[in-house]
Amino acid sequence: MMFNLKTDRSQYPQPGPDGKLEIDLETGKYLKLWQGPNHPGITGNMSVELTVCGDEVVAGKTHVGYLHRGFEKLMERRSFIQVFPIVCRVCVPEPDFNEYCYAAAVEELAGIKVPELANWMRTLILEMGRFNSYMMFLGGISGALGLGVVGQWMTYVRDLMLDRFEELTGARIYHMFILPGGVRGHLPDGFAGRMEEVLRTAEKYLADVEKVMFRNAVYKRRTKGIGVIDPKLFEPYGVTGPNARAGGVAKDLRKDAPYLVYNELDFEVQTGKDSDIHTRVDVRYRDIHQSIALIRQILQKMPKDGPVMAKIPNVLHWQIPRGETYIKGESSRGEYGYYLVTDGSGYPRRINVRGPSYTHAMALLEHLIPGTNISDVAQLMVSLHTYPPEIER
Amino acid sequence: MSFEWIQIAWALLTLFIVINYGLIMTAVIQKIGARVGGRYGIPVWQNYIDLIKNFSLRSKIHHGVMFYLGPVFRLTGGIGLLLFVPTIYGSVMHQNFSYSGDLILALYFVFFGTLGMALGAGESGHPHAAIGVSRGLSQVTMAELPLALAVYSMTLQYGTLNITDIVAAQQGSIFNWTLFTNPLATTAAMIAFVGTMMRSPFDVVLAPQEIPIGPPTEYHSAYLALMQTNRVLYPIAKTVIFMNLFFGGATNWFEFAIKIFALYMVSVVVGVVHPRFRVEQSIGFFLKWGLPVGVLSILVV
Amino acid sequence: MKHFDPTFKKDTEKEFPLREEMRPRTVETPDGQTIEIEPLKDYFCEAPPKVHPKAYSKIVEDFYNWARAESLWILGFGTGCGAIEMRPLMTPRFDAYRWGIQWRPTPRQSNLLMISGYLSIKTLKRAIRAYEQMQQPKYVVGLGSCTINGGMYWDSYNTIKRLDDYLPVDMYIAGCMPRPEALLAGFVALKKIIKAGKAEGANLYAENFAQYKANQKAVIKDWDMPDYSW
Amino acid sequence: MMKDLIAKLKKHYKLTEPDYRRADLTFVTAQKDELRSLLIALRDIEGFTHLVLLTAVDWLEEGLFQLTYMLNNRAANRTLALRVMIPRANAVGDTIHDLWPTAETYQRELREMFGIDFPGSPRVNDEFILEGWTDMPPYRRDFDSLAYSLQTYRERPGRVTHDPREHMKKALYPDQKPEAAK
Amino acid sequence: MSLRDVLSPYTAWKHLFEAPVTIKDPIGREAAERYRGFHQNDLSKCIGCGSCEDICQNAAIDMVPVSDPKTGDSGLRPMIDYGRCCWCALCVDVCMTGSLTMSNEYTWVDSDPDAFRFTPGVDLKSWDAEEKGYKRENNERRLTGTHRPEMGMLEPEARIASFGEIVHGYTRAEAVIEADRCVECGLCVATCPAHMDIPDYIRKVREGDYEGGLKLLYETNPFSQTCGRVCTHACETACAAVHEGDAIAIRWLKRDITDNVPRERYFDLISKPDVPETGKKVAIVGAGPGGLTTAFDLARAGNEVVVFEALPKPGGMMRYGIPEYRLPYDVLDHEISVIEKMGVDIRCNQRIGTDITLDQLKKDHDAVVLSLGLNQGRSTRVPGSEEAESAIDLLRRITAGDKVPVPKQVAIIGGGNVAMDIARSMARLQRQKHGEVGVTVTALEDFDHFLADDEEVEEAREEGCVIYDARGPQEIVVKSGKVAGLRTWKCKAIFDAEGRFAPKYDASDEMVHPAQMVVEAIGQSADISLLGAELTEKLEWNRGRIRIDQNGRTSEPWLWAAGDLVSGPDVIHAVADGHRVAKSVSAMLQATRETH
Repeated sequence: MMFNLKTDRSQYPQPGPDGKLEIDLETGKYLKLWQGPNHPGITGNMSVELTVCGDEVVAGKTHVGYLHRGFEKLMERRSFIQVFPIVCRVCVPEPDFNEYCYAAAVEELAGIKVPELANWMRTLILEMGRFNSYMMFLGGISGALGLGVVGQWMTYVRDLMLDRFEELTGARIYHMFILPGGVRGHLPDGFAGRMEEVLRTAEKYLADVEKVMFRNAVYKRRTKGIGVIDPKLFEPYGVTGPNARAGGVAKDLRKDAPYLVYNELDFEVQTGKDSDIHTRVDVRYRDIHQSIALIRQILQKMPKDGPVMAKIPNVLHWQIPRGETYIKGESSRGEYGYYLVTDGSGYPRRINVRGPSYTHAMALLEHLIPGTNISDVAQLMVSLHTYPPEIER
Repeated sequence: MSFEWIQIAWALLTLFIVINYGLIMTAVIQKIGARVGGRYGIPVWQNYIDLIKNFSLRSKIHHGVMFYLGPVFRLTGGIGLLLFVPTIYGSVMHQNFSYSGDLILALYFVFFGTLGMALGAGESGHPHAAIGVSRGLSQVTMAELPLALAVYSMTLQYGTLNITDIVAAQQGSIFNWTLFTNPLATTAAMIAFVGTMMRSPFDVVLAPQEIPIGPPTEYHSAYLALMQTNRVLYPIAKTVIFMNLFFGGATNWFEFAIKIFALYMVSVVVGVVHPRFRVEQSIGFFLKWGLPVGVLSILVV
Repeated sequence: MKHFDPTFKKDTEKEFPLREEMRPRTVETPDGQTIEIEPLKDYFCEAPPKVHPKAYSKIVEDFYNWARAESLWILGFGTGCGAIEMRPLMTPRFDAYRWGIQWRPTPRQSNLLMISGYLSIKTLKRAIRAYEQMQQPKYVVGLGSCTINGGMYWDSYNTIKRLDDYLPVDMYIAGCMPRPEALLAGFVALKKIIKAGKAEGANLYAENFAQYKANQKAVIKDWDMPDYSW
Repeated sequence: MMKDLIAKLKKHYKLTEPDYRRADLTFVTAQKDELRSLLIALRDIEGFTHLVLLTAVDWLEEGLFQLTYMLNNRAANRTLALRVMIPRANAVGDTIHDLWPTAETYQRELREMFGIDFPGSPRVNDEFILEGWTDMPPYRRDFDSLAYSLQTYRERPGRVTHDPREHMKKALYPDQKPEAAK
Repeated sequence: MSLRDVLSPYTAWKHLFEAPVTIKDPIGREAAERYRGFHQNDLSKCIGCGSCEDICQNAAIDMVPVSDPKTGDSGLRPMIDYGRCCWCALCVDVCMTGSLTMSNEYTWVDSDPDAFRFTPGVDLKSWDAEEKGYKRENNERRLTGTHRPEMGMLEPEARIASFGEIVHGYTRAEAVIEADRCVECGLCVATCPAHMDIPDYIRKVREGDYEGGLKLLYETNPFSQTCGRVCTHACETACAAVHEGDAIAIRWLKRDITDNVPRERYFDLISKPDVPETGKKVAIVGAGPGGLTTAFDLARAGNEVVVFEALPKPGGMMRYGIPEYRLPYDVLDHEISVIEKMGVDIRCNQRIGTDITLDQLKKDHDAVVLSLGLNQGRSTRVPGSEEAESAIDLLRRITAGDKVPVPKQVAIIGGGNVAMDIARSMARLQRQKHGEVGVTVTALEDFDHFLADDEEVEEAREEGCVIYDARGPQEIVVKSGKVAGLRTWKCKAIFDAEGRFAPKYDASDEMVHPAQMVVEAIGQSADISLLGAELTEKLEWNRGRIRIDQNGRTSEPWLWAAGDLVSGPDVIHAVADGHRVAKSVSAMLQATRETH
């Protein structure tokens, strides 16, 4: 494998031992350029402070905190059921993972066994969420490159899936459907049929995307060989999910540490080898097809009837004995996890959300940015698929 | 040709027609682009409302004289370009101020607007504007290179620098168009045309995803309205040159509308379905494809 | 819900002192001058904006208002979760462009600031800056519960509760988050009040500038921002 | 599998009795001064190469911060969480940014949100999430978010609620509660 | 770069010729059937328990008064602040009555930020009648328990064999499950005559803090052990949980506390408060729950209290009216011993008028409290009724250990709890004597309006008693000087149009219940002969009862009245009376002390 890493930074200032990079802007050679937070090219409300020399970026610093609401603090103030509505807000485009991880962590510490059907429903919702998240991603990366039309289509398809979400869960964005103890309801009548229509439409549009984006000469020029992450960096920088799979590391928690009903489903872990932007998009693109197949499988295989809620204690004064646990799952961006510590009271002692964006958009991005072209920063960020709200929570 | 005062009135009428045509046509083209995305897009009269809105804003701030002059220069570039090329061939009314050798003047106006813009935006003090300008200028300059070569090749072919004469030479049959008489030069010019129309894959200047909005970042209110006017006028004026030089010009307003629209659509057809190049990539593209074709066309002639 | 500790007092200056670089101090510039700097001071917009009167003639003003209403340019600045529902609006399903609504990437060219949900203190500062950079007349739409009375984050230490304390708001849209359809309904309602000449938030802001600034300064401690960008 | 590992580690390090939460998840408390060598041993010898997370838990009542270093062995699908207790007063941890560069971010967050210092960690004293924060680190247990919010941000006035029990008492039996008995 | 890569993107242009996928008119587009939109509240179902407010993590809900409180309805209704709401619908899920739901309406825009508050159902909105929207699945309340654990009790066969206590009481696990169901709304507190701190002591059960719970109980009720067994538990009718499932077993949980504290610990936990002696003396006539509660309170306030009881043992109707299988005597003895520990001097076999006069009491004490039970049975006055037994009298004799006649067949007139008590007591005696049960109960009311508790009726049936509803007694058939049976007619209506007691019968539907004994259990009255003619004359009366003010004070300033005499046959009412009177007496004593 050849990795074309632009690591020759000898002509630029070097960071000091404390990691601080002193750049003398007075020389006129360098220019500070801020991308964000009001910036359509980056993946949400965060900003990157770039130091550029001509078209070349010398250094980049990620600035986050624009979306900080102090979730981990707020959760400590809420009872176990009251945490449930706020967890989904941690990550806006793929909220269901928060619901699942939190619910599973509470269930584990409280010793609640979830009914079979609820697990299927949860898997279904997570896959629908993954589909949506990838749709956002495809729209984002094409938008970042100026190929607006793909963004239009993908948002449309995502919107169709949101309709299914709405029908199933009663809300478009924040579904609040996966309660500790199970899920809130059964599938509506005729859901599978309507879902099939959406999947067919999605496949139709994805075929167009294949033609317009992946077989596009300009697109290839813009993405191939750019933003390469050396697989050696995966472990030190905590790279997980599609970003790692694009570098040939076939790790997927759905396979490696199956949760919910993933071990009853057939799917393949998609990998690539070049670890550049193109491969990262491609891996996700192929993963969408896996998600579509998984949704079909789940709807086909899931039990037709049964309870969806386990018996839970009176939620108004629910106390959980002292303990700690960590629940993880493979979100569309990588390993997503909830670390829950309880102290025997009616409130969580501490909840820590481990989002993949946290490692991808901070240390890793700052490592990748120097040496890139100013035009490539946006798509590099998008290709890492980060959602700022889960960084700062 | 002699100059008559009435020509000024006729030229203003031309200007009026072209601006209105441009406002509606760009809206229609936006709608066409929206259709590809699967939606309806803006109403056709939206551009008028936007213009009125921008003129009606109550506050303006400015950053120095050049900041004022930027949009003015740019509009001047657009108007100048239009006024010094014959809009409708054979029409006394819409002949405008076409003199012998006006091709050089026209090419000068093409640059004039861009330059004015660059100066104005530089004055705004916004770092994004400055970077946008430097990146935009280098790319546009590169894109104009094949055009210059094509024009050179064509002047060699027709032996004149007068646009009216060039148009006259193409009358009679569709096969008299430069498109057919000098396809290489046309190709080179069209590459430049697509490159300068500010659309993907060569639209770095306005690329919001890379640098928020580029040079016009700071422009607002009436300044922006001026620039919007220019944004409908200038590409049409440029297209008029291309139409005159390579596609036989237009002998009436109907032909004008059709040809301009068709030519304009060329950049749209390409732009809608492509992401954008990086600056050095597009420069490389022009060097690799535009330049050889241009040179070849000269050699062939 | 846990009850709060009534003995809690904010500002524990003694135990956790302000960082050195945020304190006011005297520095020597390279060219030998000594200057006082106050990093927490807002140097950017100390000067109150001007009140801009309406057009002289009512007919002209009405005509202008019609144009302003029919050409709403939104600053593409997603301050919170609600921004995710803007995307469907820009895309085929809802296609807000049909209503003359467009997104601009720069505040100078925008007329409408959408506060899409909660505002953390850090974002509030940028939103205020963006608002002050916008040209008059300008409008603010508060989106979702968070802008009305704190919403979900009513007990957060880092988000404001009432948007109208800091910026003049013309329209609120309820929801958490509001659906695109509700947003469109909100735009239609906003258009109505613009056409009626009632959306004079910018002048309100100018008239009560001192009060708005005082409110802003009560929560934003650090006003330091790089010029022109964030 | 995890039991073997713990037994092996116990030969060289002082570890408390582990909590085998799940087959693939174990919590164990380590000594602060042994942490670094333990982490290196786990990373380089035992294959725990993936730093899942680094966070803190505030045990206010006991005057301790618990630092949780969660490591994952991807090949064996095992997660080991090391707990390290440090005193709350003068909270200082050992930086591990040279072992995992990504720890830099975690340590910046801990510095800002808990006030735990990691001397030597890059940019650890820079602002991370908060801007112009002048109060105590907000994730500390003695920081009361609601109280702070009430003291800082204005609420929309006019909200009054009634407790059903008190309301009924007021309406139905204003002062019949047997005060004398108390 | 292949030619295909250059050309393939242009295929996107085919969409130009397809119709746009845009929704033509999105404003007001209907949301999905389950969509969580704005709230709806069925005011007639809502009871204002405030569970929605408790669970709301946004503090979006305020309980605001919209009507007057009544039993089991606080009169409050949720007001929702859409400046807070996050549409999580936990309030709908937790709603105790299913009244709160959500419509699928979602559009609400306004330029006034204060407009986003409303009380669903009260402030009318366009979506009030909307059918679609979020409802709980199958209208199941899943966040809090709906059903109480079955109470363990003796099998009918076993319990009929003796007077041993029937109910086992909850196990710890059952008690926790039951206590866990409580949502702590406190609607019950107003309904309890003594206003016990029900949600608080239920929480103590949940937390396992029985001693704390006991202290809490004794703050409002010195007869907690008794009430934990035989209380009429009006609170349970007001319980929020009763609307969907079973009411919280408040009575059993109270009993759970008292059962789980060792008897000797009572004396440590309920110690006499450290107050100075007042030097005042109070006499109480009657050692029933009312009198003893008064005594308990006054003694704890530092007064010297003497209780005069005519019967040989204290307890009043608790001892002589309630059968042992419901309230074992040792429980009662223990209960009273706690009260005595406060320094109360109980003097039994002291009948006023015979052993000591009321004037004497008045002279020797600073205040006198009358707490007379309803110890005389009422008669139906139908032909032959002079041969009938009085239930209350019979029960007393059974309790006292007197020999009572136990015929093979007994007919009982009445449908209240006393009727059930005597029926079941006689059934036990019959079983002991004859080996089989032959009890017939005839009640005037039909089963829909039955006076006795459902469980009493149910248990009586299980024990072999036959119960007829809507039967009006016409004659006690006496043959050769001996009771032979009871003749009844079908009762068509009990009250006339004005609501007065005027039963109408259907003579065609006649039954004769064979019985060698007929017992009347149709109500009791007090024996007020001990007051003496002079005092009777002086006092003000109200329909046969002494008129008292709201503090329990009679028209004579030195005399108070409490218990069944003034508020009907019910332990908890008597306790409430006791507290009220004690407070009033205390206030008076305090006042006199200050003036002297």
